[in-house]
Amino acid sequence: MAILLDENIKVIVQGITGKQGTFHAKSMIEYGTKVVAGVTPGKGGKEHLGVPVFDSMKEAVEATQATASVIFIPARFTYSAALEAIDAGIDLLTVITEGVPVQDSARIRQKALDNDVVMVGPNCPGLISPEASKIGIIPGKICSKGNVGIVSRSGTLTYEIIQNLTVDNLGQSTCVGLGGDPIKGIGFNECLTMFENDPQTKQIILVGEIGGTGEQQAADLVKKEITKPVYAFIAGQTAPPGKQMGHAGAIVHGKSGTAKEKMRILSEAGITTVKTSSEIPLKIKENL
Amino acid sequence: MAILLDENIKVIVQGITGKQGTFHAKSMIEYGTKVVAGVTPGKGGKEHLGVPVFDSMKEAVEATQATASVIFIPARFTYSAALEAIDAGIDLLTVITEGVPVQDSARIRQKALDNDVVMVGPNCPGLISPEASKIGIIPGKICSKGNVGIVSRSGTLTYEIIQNLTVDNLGQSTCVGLGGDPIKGIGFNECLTMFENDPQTKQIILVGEIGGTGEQQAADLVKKEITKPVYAFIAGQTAPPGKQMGHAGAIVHGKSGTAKEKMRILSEAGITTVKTSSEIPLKIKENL
Amino acid sequence: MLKAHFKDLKKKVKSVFNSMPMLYEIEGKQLFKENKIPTPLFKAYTDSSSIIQFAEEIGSDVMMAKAQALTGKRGKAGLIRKVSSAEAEEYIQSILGRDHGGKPVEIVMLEQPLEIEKEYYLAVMLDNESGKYLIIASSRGGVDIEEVAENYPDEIFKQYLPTAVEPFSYMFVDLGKKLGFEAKTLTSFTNIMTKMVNMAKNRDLTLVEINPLILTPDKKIIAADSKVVIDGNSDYRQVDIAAFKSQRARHTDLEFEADQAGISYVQLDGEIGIISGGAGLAMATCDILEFLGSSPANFLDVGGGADETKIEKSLEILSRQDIKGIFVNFFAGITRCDDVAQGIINASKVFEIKVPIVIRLVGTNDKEGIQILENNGIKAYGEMEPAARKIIELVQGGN
Amino acid sequence: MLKAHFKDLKKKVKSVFNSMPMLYEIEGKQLFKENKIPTPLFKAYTDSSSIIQFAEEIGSDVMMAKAQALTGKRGKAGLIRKVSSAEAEEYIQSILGRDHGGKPVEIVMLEQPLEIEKEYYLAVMLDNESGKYLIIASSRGGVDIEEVAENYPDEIFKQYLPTAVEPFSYMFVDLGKKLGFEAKTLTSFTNIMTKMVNMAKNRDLTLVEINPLILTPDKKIIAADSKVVIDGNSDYRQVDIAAFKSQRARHTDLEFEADQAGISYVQLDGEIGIISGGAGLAMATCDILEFLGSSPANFLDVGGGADETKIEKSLEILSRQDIKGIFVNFFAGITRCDDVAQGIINASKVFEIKVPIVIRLVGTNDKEGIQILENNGIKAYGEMEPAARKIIELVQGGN
Repeated sequence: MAILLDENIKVIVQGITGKQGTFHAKSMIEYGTKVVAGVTPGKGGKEHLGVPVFDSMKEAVEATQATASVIFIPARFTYSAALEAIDAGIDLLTVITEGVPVQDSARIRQKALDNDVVMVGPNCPGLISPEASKIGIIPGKICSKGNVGIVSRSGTLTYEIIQNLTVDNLGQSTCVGLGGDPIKGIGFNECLTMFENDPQTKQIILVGEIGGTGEQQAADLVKKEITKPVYAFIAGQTAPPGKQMGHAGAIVHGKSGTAKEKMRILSEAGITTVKTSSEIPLKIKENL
Repeated sequence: MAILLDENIKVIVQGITGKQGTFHAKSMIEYGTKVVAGVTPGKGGKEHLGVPVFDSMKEAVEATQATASVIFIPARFTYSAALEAIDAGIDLLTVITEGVPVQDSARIRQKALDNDVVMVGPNCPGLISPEASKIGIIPGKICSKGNVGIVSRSGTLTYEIIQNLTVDNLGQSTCVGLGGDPIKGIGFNECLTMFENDPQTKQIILVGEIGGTGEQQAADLVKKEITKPVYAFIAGQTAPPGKQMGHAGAIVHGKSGTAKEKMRILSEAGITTVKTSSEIPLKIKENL
Repeated sequence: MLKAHFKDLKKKVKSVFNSMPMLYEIEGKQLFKENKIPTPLFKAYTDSSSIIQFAEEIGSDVMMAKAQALTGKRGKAGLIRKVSSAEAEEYIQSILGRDHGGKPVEIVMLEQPLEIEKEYYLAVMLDNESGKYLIIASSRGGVDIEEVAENYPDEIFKQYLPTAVEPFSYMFVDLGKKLGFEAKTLTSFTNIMTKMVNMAKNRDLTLVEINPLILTPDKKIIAADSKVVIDGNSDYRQVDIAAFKSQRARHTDLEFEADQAGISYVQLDGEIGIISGGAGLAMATCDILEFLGSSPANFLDVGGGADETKIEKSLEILSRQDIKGIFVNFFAGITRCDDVAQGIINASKVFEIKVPIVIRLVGTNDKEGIQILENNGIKAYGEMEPAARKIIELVQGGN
Repeated sequence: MLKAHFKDLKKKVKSVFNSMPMLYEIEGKQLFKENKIPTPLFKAYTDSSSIIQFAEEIGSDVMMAKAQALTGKRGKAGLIRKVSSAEAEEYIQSILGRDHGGKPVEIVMLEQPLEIEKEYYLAVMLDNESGKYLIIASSRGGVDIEEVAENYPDEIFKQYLPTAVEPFSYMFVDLGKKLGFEAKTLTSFTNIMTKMVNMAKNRDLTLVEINPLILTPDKKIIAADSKVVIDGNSDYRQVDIAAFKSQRARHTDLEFEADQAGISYVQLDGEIGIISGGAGLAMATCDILEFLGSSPANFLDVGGGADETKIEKSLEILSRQDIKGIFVNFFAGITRCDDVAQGIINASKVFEIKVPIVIRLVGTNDKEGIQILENNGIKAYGEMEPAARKIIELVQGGN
């Protein structure tokens, strides 16, 4: 089953004719993703990578009935591209782009919520259900199909963990890279709930970072509602104390932003926390 | 019964402590309208005209459960006041203010539609159900209770017609002044439908002006759905041809904006049209 | 449906009494420039040196000279011509001051001539019925668009856009394709559309019309004309637009003076001056004079909530018009009859009212108003028709 | 719930790696002024004549002199003082150049002293969890607000506002009343709130904090301090803000240089320089060095989709740092391993890499990347931990 995407999901690539769009659309197609269309305004009617290109998302969705789109568009145009995807009736919106103004992200997020669109990102690696489909830039060859669900705030770090799992014969159900930006689409909790309800997923790995409060909320949810074993790794354990978002940030977030504090809270919620990413497969195997 | 307002409607006056607000709130109270609160930011907690004043619509609505508000606020602050009233959960919003930027009116109108608020105005005299309640500035003493419903795009002209009716012992159920601005809240058709469904109303008078297409749409509705007798008067019959809203306006409205054309279309729909306002009572009496 | 309505459009009335004033072409294009909507290079003519400068600027000896006017048909009136820089001065001098639509030409615009591959029609208007922006476009531009609407209704495309929605290029792709744009011109078009809607929103424009919008042989899209209508109610927040020269030019001097005082005043050519409150009643006042065999010398609406000063000012304006009588007709709602009466009395103390005056006064505070008039020996009427008959009788005598 | 979280806030980590830079107080107040949020009169100190001028301007011989710094506790560090115009020059010279939070004081602001009736705390932040503006306010301002939050949680008021909503005064009446404002001060407060939210929206500010917001004895509300955090991702559309002096000051020279090249680089004090891609992996790279008994000399994230140039630039930056070894650690997604490899080779041709280097290269196009390295006699690791052990071994020798 996996979550969010399976082998049938039809995907449109926004910005398919750009350098990044071309490279990663190709990689998605090679992985087996049903990339049914690309969108680049002014390039409609052409073919690119064997896929029809449209001038607008509306046309692309009408022609292909795709339900997902992935954005490879420069940051300053991402807001418009995301709104276009939502207006076109997409169900799953993945924004790979880095450097999107946070206010834009906040507004995209709100519009996605208002329209029941699942938004992943921005500044994220996307998602993959091994041997079924990938949306985004997670290197397909490090993945293998299995029953570990991964949800992560980090991109490259997730690859690290996936690879370790694959090497140790622990395949994955779905890996979701949430993105590293302060304001983003879905978070840990949405994914934890989906993994809990996904028959394929037997264990869940949560990859966090310093800052924010997503991990703490995840701890709350795990304590109350998640029955499957959860493992967690937090990056930035040795990071020096840095600037905070003023006192307002402190009032809202308290001291909960450190890796140490996050790991403590996660442990208290019954989550197995590890110090280095390579420990994860070992811990999972211990518990099998 | 009447339409839109009866003796039980609770009304808040926005801008009650201003010159216009004071004068007309007093007149509304004297007429018997249940003016339960006034709103002037910064003057909350005081009393004015024997009515409690609040700092915000939210407070006023919470304290009084009023369902209607009327705005006597300078044009540049009307947009905010109207949004405040809608946010506070009012059902009937009457905007007396003249000179509201049309884009503001368009946005208020949209927000009213989105929230199922009946908006009357801007730049309108308001409404009155004689011997029950009045909201706005229609002089109460010229009205008498009866079974003629009036809906009008003109303010002062409506008074003319009401007075003629009253003098001729033709009382009114409700008189609605829609306002003279190009973009406004409810129009002829909403009122025609309400009058059609109102047992008290036996005849309907429609007062139009040159420009716009509201009268034509009313003609369509009357032809199809209104069974009660309708009388119409159009102001501006001798007005010289003037500027039009570019060719775009012509494309949208055609030549339908002249009084002559409007009267022709209304007549064709079975509506009794008259040349001067004083003819209306005569025509009604003829048909009784 | 479109077809049925396009017979006699030339004379269509859209209220002389509206507050939706038009800009000169050159002013509209200044707004286009501010909003990065491509226009030909242009410049206001000041003197012969401006012609030389402009020829250098555009790198061509040939330029368009366009008289600026608020009424149409400039081409047919010979007010637009392609001229060489040598001819320009003489031509411009010949059209400066020439009457067009009752106004002398005061401004001439110099403009870069364009090579044309195709002409389009494009308009963004704030639509009264829907309360939304309505975009109207056609690939049959450059001609009388109303005739196109009549003869080729399927080639007029419309799109609505709520005023609260932020416009983006993607919203106009469909429209652009219907017009036949593709590839690079498609994105140029959608960008222009986005800018036009943003301009309309930010500048409180109720109409932005471009006819023709030109596609050049090198595939550039350029606004070759501009018709921009502003919202007079927004003057307080569009101060620079409200100060454009066209805003003074659209009035006679008296009209302008009235406008500055917040009075809607339009000069007509009848015999009886009127003062009224409310556009509807003021129009009905004009109408009744006509129906009873006289004619209004003006339309005058003091607006809602007028005070004594506005009444005084109105009488003062009428006193400078050549009229045979004055008909004051109020059915006061937000205005107060005592203010009206006091204004009349005040005015009569400041200057002599030389023609007969009949006053009809009803509504808010009418008792107080009538009392004020009576104290000054003036009788007020309670009904409009008898009052109208009286003033006509006074003006026309026993005829 | 609030209470539980406020013990040890001083050292709270909010990622050194974020792109949410703070402004100097004086820069924040310039934005306030632009947005008509009342501030005391203020001026940047330039030389002794500016002191005299300012004293005249404020009509007082007494003024505040405030060192501008990006870290807090200026008061305790003696960097803010009320001085007479006679004392000002000497005091300012004594603090200019003084180290505060690792940076020398470069700018001093002169400010009009205020009479205080009451102090408030006010903040508008773009809240990460909700994606909305979060307004936080308290009538216990002017002190350590986090202690207030701990000791008087009921006196901290919060209000959320969606980013897409246009703010209006009426939305802040409730909040103003909770803070105890009434009558004229209530409308002043709601106006200030409206302006603050508009400023945050229009200027892409993620935090606007005023502590204290002052009520003067004559009932004026004035922002006596400013803490403004901007969104680095919006630099392209907030060009003037991005150019503020604080934006350079928050970096060391090397950090600034890296930032200009689009590289997230933070100087640390360990022995091994790192180059990585992705904040998470870069942090994990730092972490693993620590866990294995070494220490990172920096944090360096080339960002997503880095090309050869960025890799070259990263190596060039490290070459100017005092380090014992370099650990390049990539698990490429959007970045491509061949670009990384090529960047390393290019760099090694331009300047000598004098310390041991260990490269770990996996992910997109890793075969091509490894090939490029091998062609140049460099071996690449496939896993992080062995690679980390190797570089530590090379750096620390047999120890």
